[in-house]
Amino acid sequence: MPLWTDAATPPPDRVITLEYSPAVELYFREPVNLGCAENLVPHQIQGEAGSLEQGTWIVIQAGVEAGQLETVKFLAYGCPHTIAACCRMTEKLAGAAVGELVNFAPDWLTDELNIPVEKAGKLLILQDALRECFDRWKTAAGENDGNYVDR
Amino acid sequence: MPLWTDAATPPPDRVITLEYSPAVELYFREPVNLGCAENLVPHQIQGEAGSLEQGTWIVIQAGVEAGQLETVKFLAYGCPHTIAACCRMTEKLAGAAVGELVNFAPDWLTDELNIPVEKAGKLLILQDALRECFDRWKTAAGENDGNYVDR
Amino acid sequence: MELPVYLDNASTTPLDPRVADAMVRCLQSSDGFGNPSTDTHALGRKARAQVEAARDQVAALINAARGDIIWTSGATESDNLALMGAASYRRVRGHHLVTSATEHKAVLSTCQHLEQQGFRITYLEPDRDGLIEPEAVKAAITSDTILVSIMHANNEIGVVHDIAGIGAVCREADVLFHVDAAQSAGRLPLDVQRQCIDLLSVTAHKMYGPKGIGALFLNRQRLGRIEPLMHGGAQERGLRPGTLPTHQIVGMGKAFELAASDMDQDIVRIASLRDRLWDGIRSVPGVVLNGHPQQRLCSILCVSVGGVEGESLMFGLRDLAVTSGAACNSATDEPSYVLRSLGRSDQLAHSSIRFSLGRFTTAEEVDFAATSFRQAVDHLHGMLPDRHAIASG
Amino acid sequence: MELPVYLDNASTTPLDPRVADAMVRCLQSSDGFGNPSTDTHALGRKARAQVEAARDQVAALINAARGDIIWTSGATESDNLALMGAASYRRVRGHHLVTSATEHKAVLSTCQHLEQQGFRITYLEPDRDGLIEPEAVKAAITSDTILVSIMHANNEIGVVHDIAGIGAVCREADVLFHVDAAQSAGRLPLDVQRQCIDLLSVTAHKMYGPKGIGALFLNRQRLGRIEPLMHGGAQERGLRPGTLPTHQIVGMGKAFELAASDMDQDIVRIASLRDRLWDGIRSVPGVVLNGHPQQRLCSILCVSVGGVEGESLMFGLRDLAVTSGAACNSATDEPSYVLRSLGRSDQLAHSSIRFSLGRFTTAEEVDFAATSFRQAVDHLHGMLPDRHAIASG
Ligand SMILES: Cc1ncc(COP(=O)(O)O)c(C=O)c1O
Ligand SMILES: Cc1ncc(COP(=O)(O)O)c(C=O)c1O
Repeated sequence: MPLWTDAATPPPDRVITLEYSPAVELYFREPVNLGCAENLVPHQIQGEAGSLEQGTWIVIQAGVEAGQLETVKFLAYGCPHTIAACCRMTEKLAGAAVGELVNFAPDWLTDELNIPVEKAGKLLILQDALRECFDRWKTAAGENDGNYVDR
Repeated sequence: MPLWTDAATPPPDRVITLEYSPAVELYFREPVNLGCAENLVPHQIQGEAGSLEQGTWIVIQAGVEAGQLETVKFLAYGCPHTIAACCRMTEKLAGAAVGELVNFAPDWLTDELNIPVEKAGKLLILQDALRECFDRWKTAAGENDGNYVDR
Repeated sequence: MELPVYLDNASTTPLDPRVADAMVRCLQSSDGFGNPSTDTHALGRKARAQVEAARDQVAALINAARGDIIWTSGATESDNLALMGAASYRRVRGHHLVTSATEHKAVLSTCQHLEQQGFRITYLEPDRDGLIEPEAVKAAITSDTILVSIMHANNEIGVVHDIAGIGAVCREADVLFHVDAAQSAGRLPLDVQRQCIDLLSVTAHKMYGPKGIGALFLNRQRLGRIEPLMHGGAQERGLRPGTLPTHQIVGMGKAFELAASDMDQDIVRIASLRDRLWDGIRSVPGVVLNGHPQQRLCSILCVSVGGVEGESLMFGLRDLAVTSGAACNSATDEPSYVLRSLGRSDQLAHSSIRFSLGRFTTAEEVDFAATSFRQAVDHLHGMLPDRHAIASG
Repeated sequence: MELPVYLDNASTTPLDPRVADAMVRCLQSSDGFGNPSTDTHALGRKARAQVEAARDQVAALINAARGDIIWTSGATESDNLALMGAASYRRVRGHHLVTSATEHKAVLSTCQHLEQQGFRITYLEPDRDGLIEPEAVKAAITSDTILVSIMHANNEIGVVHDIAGIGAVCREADVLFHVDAAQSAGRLPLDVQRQCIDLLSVTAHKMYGPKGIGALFLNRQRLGRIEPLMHGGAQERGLRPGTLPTHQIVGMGKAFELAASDMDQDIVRIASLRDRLWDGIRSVPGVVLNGHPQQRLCSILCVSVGGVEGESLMFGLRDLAVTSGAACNSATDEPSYVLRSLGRSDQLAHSSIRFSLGRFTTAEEVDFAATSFRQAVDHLHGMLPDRHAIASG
């Protein structure tokens, strides 16, 4: 059983380093925009992605007023990077045009929070939740204002 | 290659312990009856046994007067037990009847000097040297006084 | 109280200061450095005497003869030597081994290696409590079976197997019995004679001794021969070549001596701390205990939490030095395969936390750990999209 | 001056006090005891950092990359892992190994084991000076050869092989080259790149470090894979499972660091003491030097004496801690097979004395040794039945 499978690079011993950037630490300890309503009120949209089994599960809720995201909140089951990403993203989106929900740019988040590349999959789940929000908004509004195209 | 050859007794790691009785130590440091004449004079007999190759080599010389061993001396190449045995034996034989040369009783020597059983072979070389002395004496004297039978 | 609070004694223990003293004395003495295999000068003989005194100390704790103890570099090597050595030598008699799916990797990986060499291995699955019963072992033994290897106490969940019961089954079937006692030595009474153990692996660093030294007990009468793992000098009866590390052996001997004298009181004290910890966290929503509730070590408490993500839980517990199911580290104990074989969901396996207490754990530390745990879980449950998930975990 | 005078540094060395200090600090520190393979809590990470710093220290002395160093329990294990690991993995390419008849038992016995597994071994006989020339290695290599193993410095007679020359031969033939450097590390410059070494075994306790810790250098680029000796956790890239002994590794690292800083002056000082010893005994009747007069370690002086019985010589030298051909101890270095392969008679092999000097040897000790030796030999020659035997020995 030859275990030294790759002569050039040793296999990583583990995936979790428990080394987080100060921003991630802070968001983890004091998450912002936490909490969702049990029942949606008018002008509220919700997106959900992932699951317990997948190891990451995110719910995003936003209040929309005239094409603007007023409040954006979340709940999450996930690793510290996921939680921090939700915090930062919801902060960023508050006040933005609703179309920003589908202008997800993971590089920006990765850089700001120092998220390792192995965690890319978790950001895709966040992206899916945001996209679902947008889709719901489109459906609920029964219109496409022409500014936002579902790409 | 199963190396544990005997389940009951572990193989001895070595044959030399460097543990000697005080008597052996003393004889080794200050051997008695050391030194032989280059050429034998009348009434002197000599016996020799062993060799360098055998790891033990003993020469015994004795002066005999009227069937009595007057002086008994030795030279030896051998281990400390061998040297001590030569010392003790030559001490014991001085003044004894010449026939004592063939009454070699290794048990007595082994007990007195605390010689381990692995060294029995060395004592046999001493016995051979003593026996050769006796044989030479018989031949030289051209007689058998009837008291000593060559067994 | 120093942070992090050390509750990872099943991974490795701090050195007992009395062990450290013995080792330091040996390291600093001007005549303790000789080669113990050299007995033709006093320095070698002095080292040898220390090695043999330590062998007595180790033998005494497990009721073995001194001559049946072989020094190794740790339990990993002992496990390898026991399994490979006995199997290779006994292959003429049979090709089947019995072990459990929850053994340490040192046993499991060695068994996988033996499979590649033509042996057949039965990996017994534990019951929901993590236990392998003697009857299960009995049922697995065939006429081709040469060896059974079952650990005494499991390193992750701390359950304790009925070694005497399994030993009796093996003896009756005339099959060799190996026990990995890395976790139990010093924490449970051991008696190789009464428990019918033929091979026993121990390591010093799980019982307040130094890392890098272990031992294998071999019942010489029953084993006869065994094949060495390594080849070289004739140390340890030709079974384990290499210069003997006197200071390490002295440390291991001292650790075993202390285990003999302190074990009874240690067990009572540590078990009561473990219970105190459990009392402090059992009411936390979603908490489940892993492994049999009674038949377990005094020192290990392994729990999982529904609705909590493992890595976040670990990070929430960063003031505690514990082992987590989320940190599947292939180099040390990897808990998840044990929990999975108990039937735990991936979520629960991932959120498992092994608290392992030791001789130097205090009530204050345990209380701190309980509080940290409650707070961390509450914090994460507060973010959970659906609180029903706490129970469904 | 303490008695016995320790002149057995080739068997094992005293711990350098600076190494002892580093180890004691590690053993007694309240946060040095974590498991180096655990990096999910600070105590594990602190231990890991120490382990990696030591790896750098070892790598630096031999001009290797840190990632090419694997910790083992000593040179015996390193030799076994190198030979068995590389041979098993390369058996598809060939079944022939080349080594010398004067290797340490850790190499010779492993080669014998490989023979039983179907490998063919060429044991090169040294010349009368104890040397194996690169040409002899070249001549022995066939298209079936996968590995050459030649020690750097011989442990009994101290001769030094032309490793760079042999390395070039191996590289040219595209054959792996293993070097047992247990005796030479810290006593001779080593450079795995310049000397074209693919595998190198070292041990700490021959260079003022602790017993029970060693390392294997593996040239990863050239080796690719290698089969482990033991199975278990994924420590050391899966090549060597088992909890890493931090304090031992720290000690070994320190010993290598000291070798790097002190080696040059050590060599000069020790070589001059060795020459002083030789000057003190060379005129003793019957004395012969074993091994090449120039191409040898600074530290070893191995002589035989005609017409002197080995055990009595040893006893006569009981105030010296030396190794003797008379005390063929299968657990440690057994000198006689080396001397016999040099063509010495049994008598001379039996009467050989290996004086091995070290960092802590003094001129006073050397003078005492010379005097003791002269007196002991004189005393025994005085009992010899025929003084002609002194020359014929
Ligand atoms: C049950 C069990 N066996 C074997 C081992 C291996 O011990 P070591 O690291 O001393 O080789 C361990 C600990 O890691 C263990 O918990
Ligand atoms: C040349 C050589 N190789 C290997 C060894 C074995 O070293 P260790 O006892 O550290 O395993 C020794 C010393 O005994 C040696 O001199």
